[in-house]
Amino acid sequence: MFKEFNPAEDKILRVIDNEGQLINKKWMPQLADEQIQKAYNDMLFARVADTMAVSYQRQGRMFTYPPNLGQEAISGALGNIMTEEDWLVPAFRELGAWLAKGATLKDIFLYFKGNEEGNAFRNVKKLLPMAVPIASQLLHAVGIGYAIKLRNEKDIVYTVVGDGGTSEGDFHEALNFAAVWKVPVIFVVQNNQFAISVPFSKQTASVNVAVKSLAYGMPGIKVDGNDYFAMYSALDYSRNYASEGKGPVLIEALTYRKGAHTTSDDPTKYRTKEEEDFWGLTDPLTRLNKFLKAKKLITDTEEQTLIEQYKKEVDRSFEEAENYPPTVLDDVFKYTYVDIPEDLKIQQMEHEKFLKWKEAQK
Amino acid sequence: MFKEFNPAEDKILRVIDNEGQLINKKWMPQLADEQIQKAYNDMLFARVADTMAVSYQRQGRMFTYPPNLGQEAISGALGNIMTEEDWLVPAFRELGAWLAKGATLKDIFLYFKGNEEGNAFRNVKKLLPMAVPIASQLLHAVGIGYAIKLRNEKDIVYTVVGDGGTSEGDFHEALNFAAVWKVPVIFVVQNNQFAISVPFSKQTASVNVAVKSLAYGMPGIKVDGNDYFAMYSALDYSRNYASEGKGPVLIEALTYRKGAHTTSDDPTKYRTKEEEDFWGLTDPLTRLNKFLKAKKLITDTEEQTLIEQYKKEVDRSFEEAENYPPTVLDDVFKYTYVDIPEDLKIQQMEHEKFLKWKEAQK
Amino acid sequence: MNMVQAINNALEIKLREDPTVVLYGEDAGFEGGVFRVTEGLQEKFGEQRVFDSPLAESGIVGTAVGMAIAGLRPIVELQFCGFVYPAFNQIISHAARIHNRSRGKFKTPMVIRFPYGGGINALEHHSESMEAMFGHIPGLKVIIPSTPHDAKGMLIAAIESDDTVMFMEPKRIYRAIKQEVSEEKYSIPIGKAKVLTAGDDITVVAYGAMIREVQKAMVMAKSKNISVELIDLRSIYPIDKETIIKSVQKTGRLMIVTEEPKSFGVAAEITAIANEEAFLYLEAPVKRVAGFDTIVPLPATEHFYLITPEKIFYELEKTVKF
Amino acid sequence: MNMVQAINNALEIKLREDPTVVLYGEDAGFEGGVFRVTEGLQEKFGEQRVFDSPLAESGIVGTAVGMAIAGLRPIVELQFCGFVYPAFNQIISHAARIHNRSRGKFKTPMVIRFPYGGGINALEHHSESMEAMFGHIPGLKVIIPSTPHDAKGMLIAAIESDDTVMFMEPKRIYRAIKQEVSEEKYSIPIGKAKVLTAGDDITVVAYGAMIREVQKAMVMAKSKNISVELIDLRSIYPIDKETIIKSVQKTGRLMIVTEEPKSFGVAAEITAIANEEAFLYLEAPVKRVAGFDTIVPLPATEHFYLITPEKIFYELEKTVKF
Ligand SMILES: Cc1ncc(C[n+]2csc(CCOP(=O)(O)OP(=O)(O)O)c2C)c(N)n1
Ligand SMILES: Cc1ncc(C[n+]2csc(CCOP(=O)(O)OP(=O)(O)O)c2C)c(N)n1
Ligand SMILES: [Mg+2]
Ligand SMILES: [Mg+2]
Repeated sequence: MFKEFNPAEDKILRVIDNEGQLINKKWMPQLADEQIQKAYNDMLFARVADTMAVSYQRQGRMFTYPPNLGQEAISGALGNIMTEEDWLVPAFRELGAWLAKGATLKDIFLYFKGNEEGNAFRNVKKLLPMAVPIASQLLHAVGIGYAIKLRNEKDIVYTVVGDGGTSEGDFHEALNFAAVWKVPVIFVVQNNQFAISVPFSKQTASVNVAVKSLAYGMPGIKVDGNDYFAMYSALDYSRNYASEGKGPVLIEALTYRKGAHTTSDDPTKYRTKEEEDFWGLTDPLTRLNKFLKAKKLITDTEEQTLIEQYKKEVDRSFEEAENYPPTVLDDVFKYTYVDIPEDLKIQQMEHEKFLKWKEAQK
Repeated sequence: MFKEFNPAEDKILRVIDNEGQLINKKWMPQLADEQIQKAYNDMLFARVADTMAVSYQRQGRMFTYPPNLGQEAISGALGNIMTEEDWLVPAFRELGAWLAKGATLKDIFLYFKGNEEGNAFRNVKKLLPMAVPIASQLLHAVGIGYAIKLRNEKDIVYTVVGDGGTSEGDFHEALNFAAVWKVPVIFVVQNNQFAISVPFSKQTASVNVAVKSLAYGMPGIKVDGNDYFAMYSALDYSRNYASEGKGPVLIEALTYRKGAHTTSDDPTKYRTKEEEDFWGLTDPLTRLNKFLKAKKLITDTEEQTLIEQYKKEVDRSFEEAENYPPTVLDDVFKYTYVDIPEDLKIQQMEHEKFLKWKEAQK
Repeated sequence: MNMVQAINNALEIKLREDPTVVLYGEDAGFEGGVFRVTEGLQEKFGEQRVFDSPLAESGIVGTAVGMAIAGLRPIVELQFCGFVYPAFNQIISHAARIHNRSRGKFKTPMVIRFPYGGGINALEHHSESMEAMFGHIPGLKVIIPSTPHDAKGMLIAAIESDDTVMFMEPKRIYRAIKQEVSEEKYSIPIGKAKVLTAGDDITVVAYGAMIREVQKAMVMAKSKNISVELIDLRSIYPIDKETIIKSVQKTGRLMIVTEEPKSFGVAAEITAIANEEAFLYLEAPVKRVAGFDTIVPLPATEHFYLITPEKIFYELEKTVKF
Repeated sequence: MNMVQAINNALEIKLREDPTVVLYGEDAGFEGGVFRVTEGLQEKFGEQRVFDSPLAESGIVGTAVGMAIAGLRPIVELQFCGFVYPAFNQIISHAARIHNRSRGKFKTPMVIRFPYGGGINALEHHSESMEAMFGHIPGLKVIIPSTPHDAKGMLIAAIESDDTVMFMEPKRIYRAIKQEVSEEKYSIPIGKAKVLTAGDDITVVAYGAMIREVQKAMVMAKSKNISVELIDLRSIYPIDKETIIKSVQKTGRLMIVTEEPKSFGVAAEITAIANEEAFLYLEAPVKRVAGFDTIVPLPATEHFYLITPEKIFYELEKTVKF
């Protein structure tokens, strides 16, 4: 696969076209109808949740939130590839992947409501909290990969970063360390064309992201990230490659951030309607929907029913997050250290004294 | 040239072989005999100075010094390519290049005798002081390139880094910025096979350094760095490319650090005699000497005379450095800021008071 | 003008009058920055002088060092104080040192601007106050305005400075304070604190967004007949010892209000200065009102961390009564 | 043993008894490090557990964070204090925060070792003392030994700590002090200072290579009948307030000797602590004897910068006479 889609020639792996028609039989993954349906449903759920998250935020019930609209196929495929034993090391725009790894929507909402407890994902073992400093998480994935290799385990580490993130020094160091150490890490770059307002063309002069793999002596492949099957196929192939001890892989998932960077951003300032329309045609859900319809695996009414059901589920999760008990002073102090310094305890006690005084003033 | 020596196929540009025989006519630069002789003499001078520097250090007359033995062709070629208007942004192992840019041996020795005044290279305009934090200087070269472009000037920026330096995040950021901004910067990687004790194979898994250029969409070429003509040819071609406004170039100069990393290092700990012997055959001076001899442009006696003359010159420069006036307290304070804060002046005054007190105790 | 407008105005003035000034950073060009501080400047001065950079902080600062060496006066924007860390090596090892290393041959007249501080319901890493770290680095100057007027004058001074200046912007008050600000060029010298209110019982030193909080606390203090002398520090380094000491000699008491983590912070430095230079005048221990030595919490919990006027008043009263 | 040997011994003990311990850094594997601190360990424990890394400090620390999350106890070596800066983002944003960010689900039991300090005739960036910056970062512990014995016990405690520990090695005394050091395993708790010499007239707090310089000054002081209580701080954060305060309450005078730049340093923090907790006991201003706020000069000029016993004595006498 890696030879066939040589990134230096800017080849791209695509399996279905914008109309959902199969255009590359060779790389069509062998999936049962139910698997495809499930994938579609997961993606649909993520989209519903994402859209509702944006509107909760608009209603002032949540703080800044980074929309995932248009990028669902990537995490959809990731979700179907990862096992419970695999690690996921995410950035901050990975709603679908978090859900696929088992994170609850309640936790995700809780986090974006400003409570760090939501970032613990306590019910999921090998899921890291979201990392905000761009590209820095990639090195953690490599370190985890090293631990896996040292212990002769079979897990794979999946880690995700944006196109903007490829410019950071940590991207370079992570890929280089991974290749030198030959660790089982799959780097997925969500190339959604923008880093906030900065377009890919101002981010790098390379023909694509995948070609950057050559700098590290690891395979790289550019994939249509809005094509569920292409993503699945690339991830599946890469996973096998990595689990044979051959080392890391770089996957560039070409996609488009249809929404704003975050809810505080206004993309109309820096991109045109034409551009948005062009990418609109590649929408991952529409394409998979067309594919399923052609195979008579879904109808519009079924989809509507699903959406209604998901909306209720999302609302329920949001309510759970809203009803979560408020934080207490101890939450500030409890986790800065495992072994809490005396002085920090005193800072907390003194603040408690102040809070009592304040209470007494009323 | 860049197409012919595709780094992804690990091609290498070489013009003369180890016996000094021309093996690639096409890329043999058109140089007059005197130019070649001058280049040889420059390289010879650098070698004499370098060898003597090591022995001054051994005699305890200088602090740590990083030997250049075996890497003379790279700076020799650089020296003949750079004009007075070009910038040189060096690392710390660039004796030949400093000299070529016009730095005095006295200044260089002064620096390695622990006096920062030597690092100012006051008599040379566009030469930066040596930079110790690995790879960090590459970004300065890019910034200078930006200034040149903004002002529509014609200068070229040459910057040098080691193979170890290619692992740093700053290497990545520098090449990426340079290519996005299309600035006239020529990056020369002195791949001398080692970063202190760490061999190139543990530094990166890529086939070579030059291929890393593909990650940035800039041309890259691997060159026999112990072959003066190949280096000259590559630099000359790259300079023309950059000066046409086409952007940066990455040149990998394959060489071997024949000496120790610095005078505090003992390379026998981490490399074999066989390896040293193998690379010994590629010595840049020997090769050029054989070439010149075949053309009857030099004899052993002439060379001996030159060496004796150079030794005297080096000794003179070293004496100059030794006779340089000792530093004073003011040297500590004078340059930390352009506009010196009051408090710093007070720190200096108070220390002067202490020194007086100390004097009085005697 | 609010502070965003005042900074924009300062940038515009310098871009207009000095062709060596360039301005860049992530999203700082076309879009005008995530806080819109640089809005409209690319339109006015072109893509060559006001532009977006790739997403790499070390790259941003490192290239600025090069530009400065080559005779430009770069102003770079880093998106948040929590994203300055990737650039630390370039800041400490080069921006702060090229002048020293080259013995005055090269200098680095550059400004590193970034918003800092809490109180805006932000994500992790978006609320940090790391001025003490920069103050500790030989070769850097570090300044923080507390009003639109000061922001403009101090930024102009920073751009004109031949040393590297860290210009930290208290984003919490980016738009909170409006003031008459002259459209003319003026500058406020680096290194001078300002006595905002004269008083007798205690000196309070603060800066940035904390000034406003102290002023609120002063209303409470007034009702208890406590007379506060408020000093806006403005410059973290060089630090205006004279103004602080003079005030402490008068009031005999000192409190410092900062939003940074308490230990090893600016407040400790000011305490040490008071101790060294006004020891015999001190009638009570110098009080540090600062952030906890913890990570700044996310919005749901941040109210515990933020320094409130009540907290300031509470400590003020205790110190005055000591 | 000298300090190099003691550290090597501590590493060997932990590598032997705990299979989750791994050790790496630039030249730290095959060669045994530029100071030979890790010499012989790769031979004993194999290339999987003791190894060289590519030349990239952020990569070294960032991968260690990942290893720690996955259950290892990585020890990483950075080559000099001046080369820690490229790793600042990973140290501050992750090593110090993963436990907090994941609310205790993941922790980062890792040690970041590096030599620091001046006095060895080194190149630029090889003589820095940046402990105050690390002390200011919530989530980090920062310790510095002053003897081979302490180095061993403190390093073992650091490796066993579930928090990230910055273990700073005063390279100037790597080989200068020899001591009987037990081959057995022992550990010295993080956060505890040690009274090295009891005395009455003044308390001196120091650490690392400065201890030896203070001890030399104490010989001069003795001849003038000045009795010094010397405290080896050992832990920059957490800082042992109790030991300092108790001593100051007894002596009434305090001097701090550090080789870092003076402003915003450890000495300021200790001054602030003394001021807050022993105000009524202080009979003289707390004295900071520290480096200048300049870049550490190269060898030909460094003698002006280095803190000498004479300088310590000079300030000591003045403070006692105040
Ligand atoms: C080190 C760092 N610098 C800057 C930021 C601010 N920031 C947040 S998201 C973002 C753009 C990221 O772009 P990309 O990597 O393409 O990811 P995307 O947002 O498109 O998913 C920036 C600059 C940050 N979070 N971390
Ligand atoms: C950021 C940084 N890390 C570590 C060092 C210590 N150090 C000095 S030279 C060197 C090896 C450099 O290797 P390379 O880049 O190949 O250059 P060479 O010495 O071979 O010329 C190292 C690790 C440094 N100077 N800067
Ligand atoms: Mg993006
Ligand atoms: Mg090398």
